[in-house]
Amino acid sequence: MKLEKLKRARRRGRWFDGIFGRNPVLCCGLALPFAVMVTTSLRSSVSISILLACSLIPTVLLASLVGRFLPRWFSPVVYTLFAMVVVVACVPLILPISPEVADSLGIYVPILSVNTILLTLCARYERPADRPVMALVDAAAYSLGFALAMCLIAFFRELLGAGSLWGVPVPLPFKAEGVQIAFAGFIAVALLSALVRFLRRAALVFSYRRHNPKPE
Amino acid sequence: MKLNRRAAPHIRFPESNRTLMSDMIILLLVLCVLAFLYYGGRALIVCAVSVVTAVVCDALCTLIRGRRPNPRDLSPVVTGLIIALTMPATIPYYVVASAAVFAIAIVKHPFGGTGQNLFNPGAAGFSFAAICWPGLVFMYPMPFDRIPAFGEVTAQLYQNPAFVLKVGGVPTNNLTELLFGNYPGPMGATNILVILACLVYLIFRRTVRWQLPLPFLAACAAVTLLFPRAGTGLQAVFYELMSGTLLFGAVFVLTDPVTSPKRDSSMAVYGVFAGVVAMLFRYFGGYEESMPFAVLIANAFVPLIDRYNESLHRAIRRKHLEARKAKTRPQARTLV
Amino acid sequence: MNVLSEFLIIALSAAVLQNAVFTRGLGSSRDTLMMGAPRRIFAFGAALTFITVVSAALAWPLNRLLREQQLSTRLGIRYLTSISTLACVCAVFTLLYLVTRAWFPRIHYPLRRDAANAAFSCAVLGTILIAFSGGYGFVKTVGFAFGSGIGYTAALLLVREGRRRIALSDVPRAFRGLPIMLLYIGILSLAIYGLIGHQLPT
Amino acid sequence: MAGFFYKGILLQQHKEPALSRDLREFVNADTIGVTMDRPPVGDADSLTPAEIASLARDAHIVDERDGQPLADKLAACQQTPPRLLIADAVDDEPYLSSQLGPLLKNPAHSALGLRLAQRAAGAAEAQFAVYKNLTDLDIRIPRKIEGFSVRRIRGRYPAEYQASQAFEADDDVLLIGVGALIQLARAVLFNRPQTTTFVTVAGDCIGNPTNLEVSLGMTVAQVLERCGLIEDPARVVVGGSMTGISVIDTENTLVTPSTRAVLAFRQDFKSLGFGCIGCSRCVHVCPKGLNPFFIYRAVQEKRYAAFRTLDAQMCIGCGTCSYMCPAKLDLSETVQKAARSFKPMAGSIRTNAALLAKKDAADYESYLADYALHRAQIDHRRALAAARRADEKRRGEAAAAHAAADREADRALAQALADHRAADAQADRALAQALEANQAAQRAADEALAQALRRKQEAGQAADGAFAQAERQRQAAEQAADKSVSDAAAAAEAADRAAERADAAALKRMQAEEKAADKAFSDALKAQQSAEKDAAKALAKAERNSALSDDDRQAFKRTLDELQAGAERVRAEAQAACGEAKAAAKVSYESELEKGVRSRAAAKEAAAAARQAAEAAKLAARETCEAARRTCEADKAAALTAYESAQEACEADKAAALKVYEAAQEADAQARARALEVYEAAQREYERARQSAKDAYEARLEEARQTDERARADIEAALDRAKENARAAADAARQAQAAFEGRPVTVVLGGNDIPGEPAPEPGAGPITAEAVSGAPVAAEAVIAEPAVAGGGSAGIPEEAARTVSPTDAPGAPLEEVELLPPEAVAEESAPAKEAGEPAAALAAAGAQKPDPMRGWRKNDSTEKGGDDR
Repeated sequence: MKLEKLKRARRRGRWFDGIFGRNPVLCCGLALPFAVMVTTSLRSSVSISILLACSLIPTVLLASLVGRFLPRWFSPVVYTLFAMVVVVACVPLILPISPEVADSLGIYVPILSVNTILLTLCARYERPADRPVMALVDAAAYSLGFALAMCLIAFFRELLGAGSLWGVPVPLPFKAEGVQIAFAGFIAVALLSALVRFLRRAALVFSYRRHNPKPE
Repeated sequence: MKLNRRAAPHIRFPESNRTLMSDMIILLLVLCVLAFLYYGGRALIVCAVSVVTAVVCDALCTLIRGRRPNPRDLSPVVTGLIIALTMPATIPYYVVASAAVFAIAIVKHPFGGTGQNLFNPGAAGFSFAAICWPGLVFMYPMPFDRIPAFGEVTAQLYQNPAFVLKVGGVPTNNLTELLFGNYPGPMGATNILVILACLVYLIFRRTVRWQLPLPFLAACAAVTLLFPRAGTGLQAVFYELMSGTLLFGAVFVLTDPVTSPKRDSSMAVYGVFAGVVAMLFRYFGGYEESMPFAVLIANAFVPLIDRYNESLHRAIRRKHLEARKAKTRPQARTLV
Repeated sequence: MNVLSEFLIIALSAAVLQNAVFTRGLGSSRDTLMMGAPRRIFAFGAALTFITVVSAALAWPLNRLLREQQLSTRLGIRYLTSISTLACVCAVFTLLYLVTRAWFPRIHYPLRRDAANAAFSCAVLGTILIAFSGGYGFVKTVGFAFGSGIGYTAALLLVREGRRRIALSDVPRAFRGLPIMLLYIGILSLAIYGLIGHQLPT
Repeated sequence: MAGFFYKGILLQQHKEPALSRDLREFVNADTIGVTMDRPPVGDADSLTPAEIASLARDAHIVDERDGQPLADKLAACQQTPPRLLIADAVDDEPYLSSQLGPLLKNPAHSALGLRLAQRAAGAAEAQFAVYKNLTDLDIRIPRKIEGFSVRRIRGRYPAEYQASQAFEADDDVLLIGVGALIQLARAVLFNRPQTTTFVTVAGDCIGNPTNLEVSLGMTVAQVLERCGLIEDPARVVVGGSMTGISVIDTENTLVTPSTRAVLAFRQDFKSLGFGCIGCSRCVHVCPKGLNPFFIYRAVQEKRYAAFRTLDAQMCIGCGTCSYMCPAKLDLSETVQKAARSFKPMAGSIRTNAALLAKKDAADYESYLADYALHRAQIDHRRALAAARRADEKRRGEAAAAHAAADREADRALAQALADHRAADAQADRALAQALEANQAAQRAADEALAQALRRKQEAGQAADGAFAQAERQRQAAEQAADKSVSDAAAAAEAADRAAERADAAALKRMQAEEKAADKAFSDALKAQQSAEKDAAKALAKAERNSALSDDDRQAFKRTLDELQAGAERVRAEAQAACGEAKAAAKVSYESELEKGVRSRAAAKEAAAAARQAAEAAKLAARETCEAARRTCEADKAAALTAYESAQEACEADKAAALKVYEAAQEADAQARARALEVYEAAQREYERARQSAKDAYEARLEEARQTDERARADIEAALDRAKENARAAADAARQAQAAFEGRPVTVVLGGNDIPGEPAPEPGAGPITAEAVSGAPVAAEAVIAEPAVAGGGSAGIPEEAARTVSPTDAPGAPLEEVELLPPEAVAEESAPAKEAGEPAAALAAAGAQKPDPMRGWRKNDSTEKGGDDR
């Protein structure tokens, strides 16, 4: 395995690994409360993803712009307040999906302002090592990754638990309501996270074995 | 002659893992036969489904983990039987199967496989089924009435005395009914007398150390005595212990060697803790049957109990070493 | 006397029945769950509990005021209470940070690293918002906040204990690290769900 | 737990066929007749302990219990003779009876041997020890053997260990194997060195298991052939069945003095493919109370950090845990191998934990020092401001004092000047007054003279007039007799009035004079008093003016007294002058009065006379004319005398006045001189006052400067101390960090005991602790900790943000690996001797160059990788 190829792949991959390789929810274990609790229905998880996207990207932009001037310990205060304002402003965005979704989410809409993805990205792009545009790309990639993970989990949980997808009932042989409960959320995230790790390692081993086969 | 090197003790105790597991399986099979007597063929089929699913799933998981499945390892059979015997005879097969899959694939193998899981798969499987399909799991047929093996189950379903206790009433069945399991309840957990016999057998076979189940039952009895729910004193204790799967749990689920602590003193602490939590769950819990949940929570505290016990024993060892050194030290002084 | 008993009951239920981590997954992320040193867990838990309790006590009157004036409906902003609560949390955090930096160096040393994570963890804001949406009185809110803080620290310690034992078992490589911890918490939350019996209002 | 709630297991002993058969010999032919090259011993009982010891040494007897030469053991207890000597025949391992057999077969030799050993060791009493729980025995174990009691050792399998532990505990007990005692007896009786040892040959492959007396050096194969093998053994064991060592090549393994048995077993336990299921049986049976379950797990998962609390090194290798394990795992071997391999690591693990603890403590201290520096800077600023303010205040005071003193001096000078001027003025005034008085007196005298002249003239005239009158009177006397009466009266009155007027005038004049004199006197008095007052004031000021020195004060007082004295003299003279003036005035006044009285008397007489005269006027008119004429002459004469007297008086007056004036002038000159003197003194005083004020000011300024200097020095010193502390703490933290980073933690994999070479100095080569994931390195703390000050935790391990943690090979992609921190921070070190001092950290087996792919390969390496679960 030539190291230079690996380094180049990594540098190029850095733009997209937020989606699958370094998925915020499954690999880095950020924003788990949403992945665990909100993914009981596809509709709510899509709306949460939208809300996150539209609150994460401006906040990270704010961080990369104004981060340098704030003291390091005080910066989260500014970002969370800004994020909260943006989230509250964007709530009408998700109403067309279904009027009562905002109520069904309950506290998980305001919580979006203090989720760990936001804090981590802001901390990283406060004193950006590389160009600020990377901040935007990273934020977009992470919110996309978050959306992907949430929808994946919600797909399974809604299908198994409520036997419906986006509210449309799907005929299933048996229905386990238990999947709608919190613990199934944890287990679903765990299994998917393990799956992702397994796939990533399989990819690594495959590319590694291509160049130096296993000594028989 | 040329020989290969062998490790130090060249003679071994005759018993092996298989025998350890086989004791447990013999007793569970006895309970299966009893269930067959009470509920007819369907009980056996439920047990079979559960066991087969567990074994197959175990083999699959071991293969996935890249190891060769060991045919002599009977622990999935034990898990399957435990899950089946705590269910009512009229349970649909998919419930038992999914419980078994959950138990093996999610609770057992990710934590390290046969000897290294942290939570008791049987208890976890039953809890999963109880939470997902409460309606099906807590409705029991009356023994000796006809239950068709396949197809729609039309038998009349009743509540378990545990439910009666839950809602505050006093169960009506008298003592003999309770002892011989002649009341609606889970397949294997109703026949109290047989279960007690199994407990005695296990203790004398030294498969299970008495420091685990007895403190558990003692704790349950003590809590019941302190806060009786149905009637007073001894009668309340009888009803509490006889109803639901508490006794079955004490004998088969709690005493699983993998998930129980390692020293006698810590086993006693674990038993008492599990007993208290079981009774707390019964009083304040959401479901009538609390034993599997209590076992799971107690399993979470096993590492803690073990660690503190080990440091206690380390302190004792250190004290002994100091004592002996103090004794031998005067002699050393005179020599110098 | 009943105030104290009310406080204790709600605190106990917040710690055990409605545990922030097990029943609602609040405050769970890789860094908080995978903390190693118990001293650091205690410091993090203490900071989190302190901030939750003080900001709950601070935000409750604000919330009562907003509800009486029906400000949120008049101004048309839906989540005004959560904005005010977050402002309270930020204020308490800043106050705590500055006071300890200026006068209490011993307390400030661990806070330098964990205070931001503790203050801006979902558990803090989530707990207070749940208490408000549950319509609790002042004592119940503070009790709920205190109980949930204590429950959160206990949960972290329990998870750490589990982690030490899992370290001694042969976990398949794909599950090592975060996945196995989530499974551990999932099974524990399954057990605690047995205690509650119904899904908690979010 | 050894001794406390003692465990252990009851083993099936299988001793029987070998024990009851009699003791056969399997001796090398050429060792039969060999004797020691020393004279045979005559009488066994007469041997002295030293002889016995030397005999044992010559016979090369080795105690089969522990392989120590018997002579050494006996020599060891020369100083402290043991209370009890135990002949150890405890064979508690199954199949083994190599000590019990010979004891039962020839008790005579063993008893003799024991007696000799007792004498050699000087032990008070001696006994045989035999294991009690031997179930399947055919022969009976006697209660006493030739006087020595046979003590039964109770207990389960590791009975030998328990017994020796119990005996050694009360330190004055010596344990010697029965075989050695028998050899000692033979050496004494037959003068033969030890050439053989007692060996049990047993096991399920042996035809007839028996106790053999084998000569040393025999190979195991020969011994097996001697006893006959029924079938091919799967394993041949030298030593006990529980603690023996399996033989690989029977031809090359020899029988040594400490070989207790040669066993051959048929059945071999093929691994059943079971893992440990945690049945905890091994934990319940371990006699030392260890926890083989955790140790085995820790070794399998390479968690060596857990080892310190599990005390693996305390394992005695009794094999009970492996015996009991249902999964047939080799627990005992794993524990012992791990204990051995852990020994070299223990040092580096503990040192690393200590270094980590030191690093954390140093960081904490440096943080506190920075905090203290921060507070010190604040205090520094505040103190400087305070110092500056204090300094200004002090300077202001000094200046004010200085100005006040100057003002004071000026005022005093002005005062003195004023005094001086006043005094001069006063002197002038006094002089002027005196001049005036003089002039007035002269004028008065002239006036008096003129008056006298006038009176003389008047009198003359009057006399003339009177004469004329008399004349007329005589003429008119008659007429006027009557009138005269009236006139006389009138005249009398007129005279009276005139007299009065004269008197009044005289009185006035006298008063004027007196007043003048008094004024002069009062002026003088006033001058003197004012001078006195001034002097007093000056004195008072002087008194107050504490700045003046004492002698100034005396000088001042002296001048004051002179001043007073001068004033006194002036006053006296003025008084005198006044007195004279008054006297003169009085004299003149009296003369006036006399005159007046006389004139009035005269007038009155005249009147009377007139009246008389009236009568007698007529009569006397004439006489009167005569009289008048006489009187007129008298008068004239009187007037003349009066006039002369007046002239003299006037002269006297003038002279007096002149004298007074001169006196006054004299006084004036003196006063002026004195005033000048006083003024000079005042000026000198002024000069000195100013000078002293200036000096005082200078002194205070200097003093203010010094105190300010000292204050600033202290403040600077405090700040410097704080800076120094902060710098020292920061250095200490950096050094601790470097020490912790640089420390190579090496792990020995597998059992080979590479002799420990010195630990490579810090910073050399990458850390090779690939396997030890949990133990030494709190990588978790390093990875999860981004920049010091809070901010979001870098959940996503970003290459840039993470410091290279010791377990990292440079550049290896190490994703999401959480390493457990080391167990509790360095508690008290494990007491066991072996793992005591931090052993030299062994270089790991594979200390090859840092392979860039190391981290890579580690992830998919087949053997269990070290990363965390």
